[in-house]
Formats: sequence, structure tokens, C-alpha cells
Amino acid sequence: MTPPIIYASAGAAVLCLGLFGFLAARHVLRRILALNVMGSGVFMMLVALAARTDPPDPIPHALVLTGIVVAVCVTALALALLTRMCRDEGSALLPEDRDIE
Amino acid sequence: MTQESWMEGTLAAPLLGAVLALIAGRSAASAIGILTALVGSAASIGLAFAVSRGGSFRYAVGGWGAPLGIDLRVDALAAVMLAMTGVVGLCISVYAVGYFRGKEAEAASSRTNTGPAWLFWPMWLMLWGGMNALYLSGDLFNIYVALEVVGISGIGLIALAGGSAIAAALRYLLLGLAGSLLYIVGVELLYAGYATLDLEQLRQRIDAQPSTWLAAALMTAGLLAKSALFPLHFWLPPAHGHALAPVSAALSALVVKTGFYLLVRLWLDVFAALGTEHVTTFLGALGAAAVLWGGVQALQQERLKMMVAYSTVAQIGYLFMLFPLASMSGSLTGALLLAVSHAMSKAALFMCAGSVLAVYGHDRIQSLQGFGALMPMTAAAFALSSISLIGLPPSGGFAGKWMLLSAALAGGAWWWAAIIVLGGLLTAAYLLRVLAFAFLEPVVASSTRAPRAMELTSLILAGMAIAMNFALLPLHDLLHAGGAR
Amino acid sequence: MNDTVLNTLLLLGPALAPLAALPLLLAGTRLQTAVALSALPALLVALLVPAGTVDLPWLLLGARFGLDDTARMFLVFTASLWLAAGIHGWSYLNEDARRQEFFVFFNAAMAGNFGVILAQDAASFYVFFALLSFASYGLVVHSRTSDALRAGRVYIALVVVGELALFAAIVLWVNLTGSIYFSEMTLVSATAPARNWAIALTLIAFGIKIGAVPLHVWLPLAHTAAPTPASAILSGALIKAGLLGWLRFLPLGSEAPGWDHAMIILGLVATFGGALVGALQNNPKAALAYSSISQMGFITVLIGIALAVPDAAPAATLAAVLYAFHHAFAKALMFVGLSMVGATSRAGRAVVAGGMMLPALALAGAPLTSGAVAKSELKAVLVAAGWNGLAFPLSLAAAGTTLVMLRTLFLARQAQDTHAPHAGMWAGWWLLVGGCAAANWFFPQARGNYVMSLDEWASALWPILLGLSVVAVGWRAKWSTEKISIPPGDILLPLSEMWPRQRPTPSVRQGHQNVEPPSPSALRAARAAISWVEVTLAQRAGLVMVLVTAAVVLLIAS
Amino acid sequence: MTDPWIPLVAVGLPFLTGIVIFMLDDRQVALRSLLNLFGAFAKLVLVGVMLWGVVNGRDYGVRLAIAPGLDVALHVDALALLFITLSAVLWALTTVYAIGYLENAAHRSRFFGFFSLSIFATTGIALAGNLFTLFVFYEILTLVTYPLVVHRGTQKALAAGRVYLCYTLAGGAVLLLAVAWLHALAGPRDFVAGGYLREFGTDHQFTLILLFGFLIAGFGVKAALFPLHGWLPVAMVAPAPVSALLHAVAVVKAGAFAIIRVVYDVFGVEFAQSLGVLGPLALLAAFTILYGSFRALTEDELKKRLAYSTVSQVSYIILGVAVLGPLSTIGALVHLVNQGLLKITLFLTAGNLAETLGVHHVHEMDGVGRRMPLTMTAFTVGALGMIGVPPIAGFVTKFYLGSGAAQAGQWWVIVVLVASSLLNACYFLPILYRAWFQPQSAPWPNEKREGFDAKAVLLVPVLFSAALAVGAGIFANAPFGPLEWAKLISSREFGYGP
Repeated sequence: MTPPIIYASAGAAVLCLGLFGFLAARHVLRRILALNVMGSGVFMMLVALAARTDPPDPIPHALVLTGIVVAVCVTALALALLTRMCRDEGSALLPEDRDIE
Repeated sequence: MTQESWMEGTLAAPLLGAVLALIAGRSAASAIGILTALVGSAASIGLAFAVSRGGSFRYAVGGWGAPLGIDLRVDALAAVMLAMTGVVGLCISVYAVGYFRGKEAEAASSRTNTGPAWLFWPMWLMLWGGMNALYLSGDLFNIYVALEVVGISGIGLIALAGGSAIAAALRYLLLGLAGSLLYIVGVELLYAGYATLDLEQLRQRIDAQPSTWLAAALMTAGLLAKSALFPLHFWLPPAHGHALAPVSAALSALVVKTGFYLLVRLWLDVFAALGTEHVTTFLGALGAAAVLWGGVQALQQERLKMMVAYSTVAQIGYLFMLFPLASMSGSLTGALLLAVSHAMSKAALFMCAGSVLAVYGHDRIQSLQGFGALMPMTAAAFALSSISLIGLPPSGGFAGKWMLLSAALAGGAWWWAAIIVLGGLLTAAYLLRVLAFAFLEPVVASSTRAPRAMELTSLILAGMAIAMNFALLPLHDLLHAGGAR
Repeated sequence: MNDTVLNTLLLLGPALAPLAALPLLLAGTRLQTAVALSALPALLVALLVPAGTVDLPWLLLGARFGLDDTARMFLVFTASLWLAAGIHGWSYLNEDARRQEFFVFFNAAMAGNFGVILAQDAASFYVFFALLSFASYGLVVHSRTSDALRAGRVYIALVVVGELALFAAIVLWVNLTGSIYFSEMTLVSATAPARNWAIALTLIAFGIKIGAVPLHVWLPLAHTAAPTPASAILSGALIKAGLLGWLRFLPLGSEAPGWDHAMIILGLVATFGGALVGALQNNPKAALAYSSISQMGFITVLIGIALAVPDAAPAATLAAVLYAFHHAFAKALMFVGLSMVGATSRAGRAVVAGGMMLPALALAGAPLTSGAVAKSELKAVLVAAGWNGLAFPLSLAAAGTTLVMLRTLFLARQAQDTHAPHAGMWAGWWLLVGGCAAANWFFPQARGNYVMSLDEWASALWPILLGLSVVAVGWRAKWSTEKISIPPGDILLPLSEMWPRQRPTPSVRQGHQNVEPPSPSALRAARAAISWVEVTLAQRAGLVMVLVTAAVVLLIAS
Repeated sequence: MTDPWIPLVAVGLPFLTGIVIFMLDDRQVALRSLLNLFGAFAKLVLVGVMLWGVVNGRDYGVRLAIAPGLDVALHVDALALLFITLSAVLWALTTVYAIGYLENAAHRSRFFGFFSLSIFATTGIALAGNLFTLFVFYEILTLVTYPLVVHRGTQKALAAGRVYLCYTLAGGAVLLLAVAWLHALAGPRDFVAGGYLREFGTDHQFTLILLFGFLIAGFGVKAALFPLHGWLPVAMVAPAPVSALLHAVAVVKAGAFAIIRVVYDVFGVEFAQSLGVLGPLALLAAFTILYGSFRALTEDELKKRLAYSTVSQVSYIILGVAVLGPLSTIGALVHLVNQGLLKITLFLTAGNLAETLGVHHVHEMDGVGRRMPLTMTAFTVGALGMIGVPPIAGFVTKFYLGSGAAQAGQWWVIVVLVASSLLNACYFLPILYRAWFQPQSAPWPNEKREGFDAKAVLLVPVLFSAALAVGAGIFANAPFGPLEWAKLISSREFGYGP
């Protein structure tokens, strides 16, 4: 049970949590958060991947950095759209989910 | 000019243009947009020619080279997609100029603020650049980045329309994000297994083992979501249906092809080592389902743009029929030609829808009577692109379907053939249903006319879709000279 | 080349002359009169031109026209009949508003008639036969009275049937004999496939024209309805075309088991039946029509014998032609005579009466008339063929003829058709009288027995006397034909029923059953289901992605 | 030596004419008419050149590769010439007629544009050198004739157009399958007299029979074979010249012509016989003949009656094809021409009646013969010709069909011919009777024109085509007549003359 393995499996667990959240949640904000959780899981796994070798493999780091940037952009865009939707339509649910409750 | 410079042009021009347009702001955006479009398309076409002469090649940006640096590489497959993007992109840009001029006039007349229309240009050029990057990049991570660029700019473009487009954009975003996460997980599993991201090296190293299977599965699922293949298509119709006309055109014609392109790369190239025939059959089956489902849905629609959007769902399905037939000669050529001519005709259709909206103020199919007499060019464009979409001769759509059909029949897989033919009939049903109203009398009187640029570009694109009928042979030569795989 | 042109002119010209003359109808009154003479070229050709044929390969299916003995005989009496009828008719219809129209049909039919005679190949024959048949319709319905139109309907229906039978017959014969040229049609052995069909169709096709029982129904109606000169033509020329058809197509000179007896029987039925029914008519034209039916019965018998006894075929055919020749003039004269009874001057009436007696006697077969010669020829054939048994019944039939003739003369005396004949009518009438009187001089081989032995006199006379006595008895017994008359067209099948009535039908039925949309409720249900699936997919997006992933994994693993 | 230009021009000319006409404004009547006439008569000249060339043993052909092993091939052979000559002549007639018929109607540029395009497609079908090309132009024909059917733009017209598309596109789909399958099976092959499938011998029996069925079904739609004829009577809403063109030349004939190609030049009639597919085809055709005639009996609307008569008449061609033997082949081929001439005459006269007096139904035709003598004379010629009354063209066909049947020992065909002629008489003669021998019973529904008969420009083409129909009968055997060509083709197909 080396640290990388632990990190990796933890990341996998986080990923699965996020995935579950994404499946379960209807509220768009929750979904966005869930996706971010998933992202974090992915990055953890990447870092763990880098740590397998010594010196650490640079590429996964590069990927993580890029990934984080992307994730930030997307999240920002998502939140912007969400607020706009709430303003326009008064609901934080996607149309197909609204009629359910 | 050298091959590399073509490549640099193809990649750099749109991205550069996007930044410039953003800086220049409302006043000069469209001018910059057109200029960029000209350069970019010229570059990509030049690149295609270069490939057809010199074959595929790689280019290490900044001389770093893999694994650390970014390697660009282009082969016939990529070249075709690039050329397609270039040509259609140029037309879309020209159309957009006319479109937004009309919009502004409208806004000026009826004080309705339709958002900062000029933002279309930076985002559109960014989208374009993203697609080019995607086609040019030779390793999985660059592809991921390109996918995100495409996704983000695409979502922004959809949101431009405001109103119910916002929700659609959001749905698209959530699904796209989930998709790219699955994809990146897959990537990292592969990296864990083979310590490389480069497609070439992967192809050589890949072997059958569970983690690889999982990786392949995750990436496939993610890409299916992005390319809106049934049953992951549901986000597409509202998104494409509510976006502005040029945006819908770009998304339906070009963006959905990226996912398809990557899947082709992966399953027909990189993952070829894993026993793939079941997967290809699966993808084909999904495609078949998409053809039928999309057709039925399109038949239900009352609004023109929604109908066209659902027809995209169906047409994507056609492309995926390539996978089970890939082993047959000519199938790849056919599928590619189908993709190209679909890009042209679908873009043309959305442009027509835009022109109709501009003239009629709505796009309810039932009340479009006499648009043939009112806007003959648009009607002609609609008719021509319908022909290509249905797959009636002579047209690119026909040539492509013919190749797929004969591939299926040569392999004795008559059920694929049956689906292809049946889908054609469905397509005919929903497109000609609209077309019939072009002839209905009496013609409703309308004062507003669609800008010539819009009608003309749609007609030109539709004409190209027809002319693609004769592109089969050059395409075939290109693929076999350029060594697609 | 040149003499091809000349031959064409001589051998096809007569048939085309009547058509060529039609434009004259548009000319001034004096020129128009020339139309009445359209038959002259044909007559001249018949009398002067030597036998010969001309081939026109580019025409129809390779046409051939020519004069052989049969054609010449037919052309002689047909042409003179048309000529006389034309001259007579022109002035007969003097007051008629539709005279031009009448002559359009008249000349067309004339052209058809001559063409039929001159044609030497099946196709041309078929062409002109059709022309003759269809054009004659115009003659029948000329008066446009309801009777005329009804007669026309019956006539045209039978014509169509006849045309189709003829078509099939021609196809079969050409296929069996391997040639469309009469001269090259080989005799087909009785065993050849479909030969019986061919014979049957031929009998039907021409039996209709010739008025063979039971296809005769049109004849009394048409003769009654048509204007007198037209009736003369119908009875004199048209029905003879049927005979010509038989001569051209039937395999005379080879066995036709079954058919021969059938024809003889039918012929006898016609002779007696025609005579009896004719005797019970109240319209002189109808009576004459029935007499024609009965007379054609004799010819039918002859053809039957030709089929029964191949060796006797030539003689039989010749006899048939002679009989037709004689009957043509006599019957035509009777008809035309009916239109002359309105003569004003006493002398005129006397002459007309004489002019009625002559053909009447001839038809009854009185000595010194063409009838006697024809009948003796007929008997000679019977003897030669060894069918003497038929001699007596046929003589008895002559008695029937006498009855019909007396009936006709009686009816003619009180005929209503009484406007004084014009010069033209006289001219035509005299022409026919001459023809009728001189008819037997045309029979080269008949001159011999023109002076007849006593028993021949006897055998020619007793039927007439018998007929006279029957009439005398009937006279005393005050039989009234009003009680026991039979309407013209006796056994007329409900042919008119076969005429399609205009049934108003929803004519778009065909189309609409194809554009029927599915019922709205079903459509709504389908829509609902589809949209449900769509929404569920959207709600369970993540799940779908997971499932797809799992599926792919499984598929690779498998 | 093969000369590529003539066929290219022959196909391209109507295409360009059509495109240019689309550009024109509706009001440029003179220019458009000029273009139309130019196109029509230039085509006539071209056809003349081709006739002359082929007679002098020249070979016209051109091919363009679409994909490896997939060519669009145009080739001029005798059969093609027969069809293309017919279409060229009748196109010229119909063009003249249409110019007169549609003057001051709406959307004329559109109409004439598609009109030319449909001739472009027909020419392509005629000259097609292989099944693929034939299919391509066949589908084009479907598309370009649709706007003509719906030209009036009424709901009724649209419904008719829908029916038309339902049938033709479904047929096209089946066809696509069949053609592609055959292509996959036999590889790229050109039409060749005697067919090229015979080399399969006894392999793929089932598949070939299936494909034959598909091809017949696909082409049978346009040829209006029995279960597939539904569109034809409905398409009658189209303007008269369209009905004339569709029913006499372009669509229906294209179907029949294609079937001829399939049977003779793809399967080869002997091979088809050995597959045992000709018998059913013959039965189907025979049934269609009788069915069409029966339906025609009950139709009161003139054009519908004519349409059903077309359904019946076109199947004569197929019947002739399906009956093995040179004579019936001749009958079929020559009927291709004769039926065209007769039917176009009938439809154009119907157009005259509608245009001049507003007469659309049979029961309105009492005494019309006196009002429009020339038109009705032409009509009479057409009707009698259909019945098969000599010397009008129709009887030549029937003679050869009958002889062919007798030659093949299939006597029942003769029965069918006779029966159908009887039915023809039953639905045509009453019309003639009303027109000529009945007095006018009611005022004309909508008399648009006083004076003698119809407009000259409407009258001349009608009379001309009627004259042609009579001529084709009287001078049937003349050199270079349709019959001559038919014999030539038949001897080519059977290797021996009739």
C-alpha cells in the first residue's frame, strides 16, 4: 500500500462520489459541484500517477494544471449560464426536470 | 509555401483572429472575422492539397517533440475534415455578416436588445480554431484541450441567442463536461498503462487488458455524448434548434463531426489491436437507432429549426454505420463523403431556416406557404440540400450512401443496407413535407426580404453538397495516397 | 418504278378516289355534284384494267393491292352499286340539311369497300374493312331519330366485336400460314394448333357483316333506319364484303371438320327463318332486310359445302360469288325502288312498278332472270358435291323468298315514302335496272344454260307458284300480319346493355386511400410516447453515459 | 471511334436551358419562349444527327468515373435512339403547346425550368449506358417532375404530389437497394444486348430472382404496374401539358423503358426466362391491362379516364417484353412510340377542351364535336388508335403483340389483347358518340373563347401529333420508321430477325 496507490484509490473514490452526485442531483448547481468533485478526483489520480516514478513524471503535472484551468473556465461559464437561466425562467432546474416535483 | 506553414496558418489564423476580434470589439469584429475566415479556409485547403501531394506528416511545435512538446500531425483523414471545416466555415462567416446586419436593423427598428451580437465573431473563430487544433493534434491530451475549447466556445455561441437557448446551453455544458471528464479519465488510464499520450505510439503499444478496456469505454462514452449519438442525442435538438442560425449551422455541420472523427481515430486506428468487431457493431447499431429515432422525431416537429436539428441526430447515425462496415473497401471514403456533404447541406438548411425566420418572423412549418415564390433562392437551396440529405442522386449524400450501401451488400450485411435505405425514406418524408409548402398558394405577402448574402451562401453550400457527388474519386485517391490508416 | 406508280394509281387509286373527292364538298354546288360520281374510277378499273398486283413495302406492314378474278367480280357490282346509289342519293337527300355529312361517311365507306376488294394482304384488308365498318355507322344513324341511334348502337357494338374477332383471326392466320399475303397463305392442315379458333373467329368476324344467324340482329334495324340509298348499299355491297372476307381467309379447299355442317345448318336456318320472319314484317325495308338474311343463307350453305368437300370448293366459291353478284343488283334495286313509288305521272308509276317486279322475280329465281342462273349454278354445285339432298329444301326456301317479295310489294304500294323522285334519283334507278337486267350477262360460264330445259323451268317456277298460292290462301283467310308480326331485330340480345352508362363515381377514391393519414388519436399517442422517451433520456443523462460505458467494456471483454 | 460530344450535348442542352429559364423573370415571355423552342428544336437536330450517325455505324458514348468501378456512362444504341427520338419530337410538340397553354399563368419560369429538366432526365434515362446511370437519372426525373405535378399549388395538387412522391420515392428506395446489390454482385457492367447476368448460370438463383422482383417493383412504380399505379390518376391535377408529358413521354415511359433495359440488357430475356420470372411479369402486365381498362370505364372525369387508359396501355409494353420472342419484342418496342403519340394527342386535346370550353367531364361533351371539330378529330384519332382501329398506329402494336403471343404459343395473351381492346372501345366510343352524334345538351361549363375551335398554338401540336399517330400506322413499314428500329433492336436482342 504505497502512497501513490492510496492517493489513486482515494481519487477514484472521489470520482465515484462526484459521479453519484451527478447522477442523483437535479438542481443544476449541485450538478456543477458534482462535476467539480469528479474533476478533483481525476486530478488526484493524475498526481498519484505522476508520483509512481522518481523523479516524478512531469507530464501528469502538466495535464493537471491544464485540466484545472479548463475546469475553472467551464465552471465559471456554467455558473454564469445558471444565474442567467434563473433570472429569465425563475428556476434552477433544467426544463425536463421541472415538472417532476 | 511549405507544408508546415500551411499547418501553422490553419491553426493560428482562427485563434489569432478570435483574439483580435475580441480586442477590436463591435466596430471591426465582423471585418476581422471575414478576413480570418478567408485566410483560415485558404490555409486549410492548401494543407489538404499539400497532404494529397506529400502524404501525411508530423510537425513538432517549437522543436520539442513528444512526449513533452506538442506534436501536430496531419493525415488524409484530418486533411479532409480540415478542408471541410474551412469551406463550410467560410460560408458560415459570410452568411453571418448578412445575418447580423439584418438582426441589427431589426433591433434598431424594434428596440429589442438581442445581446451583444458582435461577440459571435470571437467565439466563432475560437470554435473554428479549436476544431482545427483537434484535427491537427496527434496526442490524446491536446485533443482533450481542443475538445474543451470547442465545447466552451460552442456553449457561448448557443447562449448568444438568449431565452430558451440558455437552458439548452446549460444542458449541453453539463453533458459535455461530464463527457470530457470520462474522456480524461480514460486518457489517464491509458497513460498509466502505456506511459504515452501519442496516438502513434499508443497504437503500437496497445494490448488487450481490463484497464485498457475501461479506458476505451470511458472515452467512447464521453465522445458519444459530445457527438450526440443516440441515446445521448437529447441535448442537441434544443441547443441547435434555439441557437442563432449561423451558430446552429456551425454546430450541426461541424462540431458534431469532431466526436465522430475522434471515434474513427480511436476505434479504426488506435484501438484496432483490441478485438473490436463487437464494439463496432454496437456503434453501428446505435447509429441505426439514431437514424430511425431522429427521423421519427424530425417528422413530429412543427418548427423548421427543430426539425433540421433532429435530422442532424439522424444523419450522425448514418456516419456511425461506418464502424461495422469499416473492413469493406470504400466504406471509409463513403462515410467521409457523407460527413462532408452533410456538413454542407446541413449548414445550408440551417441558413435557409435563418432566412425564413428573417422573412416570416417565425419558422412554423405549417404556415410557410409559398416561400418558394417569396424567396426562390432559399427554396432552391433547401431543395438541393434536401436532395443531398435524403441521398438522392446526384449528390454527395447519394455517393456516400452508395458506397456504404455497396460495402454493406458486398459483405452480405443486408440489414445495414435496409436501414440506410429506410433512413433515406424517413429523411425524404420530413424534408419534402416542408418543401411542399414552397409550392402552396396563395403566397403570403411579406415586405421584408432576406439579405442577398444569406440566400446566396446557402444556395452555394447546397450546390456544393450536390457537386460532392463527383468528389468521390478524388477523396478516394486522397485517402489512399495520404494513407488514412 | 414508273409502272409501280401507274399500278398503284390503277389498283389503289379506286379506293382512294372517294376520299380524294371529299374536298369537293366544300366547293360550289355544281362542283359538289361530282362527289356523287366518286365510284366511277373503280367501275372503270374493274371493267378495263387487266389483272395484276402492286407491292408497296413501305405501306402498313408491307401492303399489296391487286385485281384477281374474285376482286374483279366484286368490284364490278360493288362499284356500280355505289355509283348508282351515289347518283340516286345525291338528289334523294336534296332537301336534307346534312347531305354533306352523309356523303363524308358515304364516300369513306365507299373507299373502305373498294379497298377491301383490292387489298391482297391481311393488314390492308383489315384497314379498309375497319374503314368500311366504322364509316357505315354514319350512314345508319344519319336521320338521328331514336330508332336510328338505337340501330346505330347495335350496329357499332357488333362492328367492334367483329373487328376484334377479325384482329384475332388475322393474327392467328398470319401465324399459321406464315404470310400476310393472301396469295401466299398456305392451306393449314386440320391438325394445326389453334386452327379451329382461327376458323371460328373468321366466321364470327365476317358472319356479322353477312348477317349470318345469330349475328344478323343489326341488319333489319340498320336497313330500316338508314336512308334508302344507304340501305341499298348496306344490303347490296356491305354485307358482300363479309362474303369476300370468308373467301379470303377461310381455308377453302381443305377439310374443316364440324365447321362445314355447322355452316350448312346455319345457312338453312337463315334461309327459312329470314324468309318467314321477313314475310311477317310491316315495313318494306325490314322485309327486304330479312330477305337479305335469307339470301345470304344460300351463300352460307355454299361456303359450308366448300368446306365439306374440298374438291368442290372452287365451283362453290364461284357459285357464291355469282349469287352475291345477282343478289347485289336485285336487292339494291328493290331498295331504291321503294324510294321511287312516289312517282307522280301514271307512266312513271308503271315504270317503277315494273322496276320492282324485275328484281322481285330475280330474287325468287324466276326463269330468264339472273336469279334463275345463280340458283341453277348453286344446284349444279350441290350435285357436284354430292349434296343433292339440299336441292329440295333450297327450292322450298325460294318459295319463302316469293312470300317476302309479295309482302314487300304489297307494303311498297302503301309506302309513306312519297316525294316525287328527281332526275338524279331516276338516273341512279335506271342504272340499277340496267344492272339487274344485264346481271346474268356478266356470268361468262352462265350464258350456256341461259336457255333452260323444261324441267329446269319447272324447278324454277314451282316455288314461286307455291309462294303465290300461300299468299292467295292467306288473302282469303284474311291473315293479318298486324296480329302475328315480329319486330325487326327479332332475337336482339340485350346488346344495348353492354353499352357503358356514365356511372358518376367518386373518382379520387384511388388517390385518397393512399394519402390517408393515421387517425389523430393514434398519432397523439405516438407523439406522447416519443416525447416521454426523449425527456427520460434527458433526465437520466448520467446514467445513460454510465450504461454506455459498461456496455462497451462488456463488448470488448467478450 | 466513339464521339463523346453529341450525347453530352444532348443531355446538357435541356439541363442548361432549364437552368437559364429559372433565372428569367416571369414576365420575360418572349425570351423564355425563344429559349424553350431553341432547346426543343436544337434537340431535334441533335437526335437527327445521332440517327444519321448510328445508321452510318458511328458510335456515340461517354463515361465519367464517380468512384473506382462506378461510372456514369452515356451510350447511344438503337433502343436509346428509339426512346430519345420519341421524347425529342414530343417534347417539341408539348413545348409549343405549353407556351400557348400557360400564357399569363403564374410561375411560368419555374414551370418551364422543371419542364426542361424533366426532359434532361428523360434524355439521360434514354442514353444511360449502365444500370447505375439509369438509376441516377430515374431519380432525378422523380424530383424534377414533382414541382410540375404540384404546379397549381392548391391543397389538392399538394396532396397529389404527396401521393406521387410516396410511390416514386418508395420505388426509388427499393431500386437503390437492388441496383447497389446487383453492382456488388456482378460488378460494374454496362448494358449489353442479351444481358450480362447469364454468366451466373445457376448460382445466386434466389438472389437474382429477388433482385429482378425489386427492379420491376422499382421501375414498375413509374410504369404504373398494377399495385403501384395509384399515383397516376391522382397526378391528373397537373396542367394538361404536364399530363401529356408525364403520361406520354417522361415518367411512365421511363419506367417502361427501364424495364425493357432490365429484361433485355441486364438479365437477358432468355436468362430471365430460365429464371422463370417472365411468366409472373406477363400475368401482372395482363392484369394491369384489364384492370386499368375496367377502372377507366367508370371514370367520368376525362383526364382520369385517360390516366387509367394509360395504366392499361403502358402494360402492353411490359406484356410484350414478358412474352418471349422477337415478334412480341417488336410489339413492345413499337408500342413505346405509338402509345406515346396517341396518348399525347389525347391529353393535349383534353387540355384544349378544358382550356377553351372548361369541359373536364365526359358528360359535358355532348355535341362538342361541332364546336371544336379539329380538336375532336384529333381526339377521335387518338381514341380509335387506342382501341387498335387501323390504320392508326395502335393496330401495328397489337398485331405484333398478338403474333408474338401466337409465336410463343401463349394464346391467352391474344384473349387479353382482344378483351382489353373491347374495353377500350367501351370507354372511348361513348365519348366519340357524345361528341359527334349528340346535340349540345348544356351550355359549356366555362367558355373562355369564342370563335372557331381552340387557339391555333394549342391546335397545331394536337393536329401534328394526331397526324404522326396516323402516319406511324399507315407508313409503319417505311424505312427508319419506329417499326424498323424495333425490328433492328429485336434482332440485336435475339440474334435473329423476326
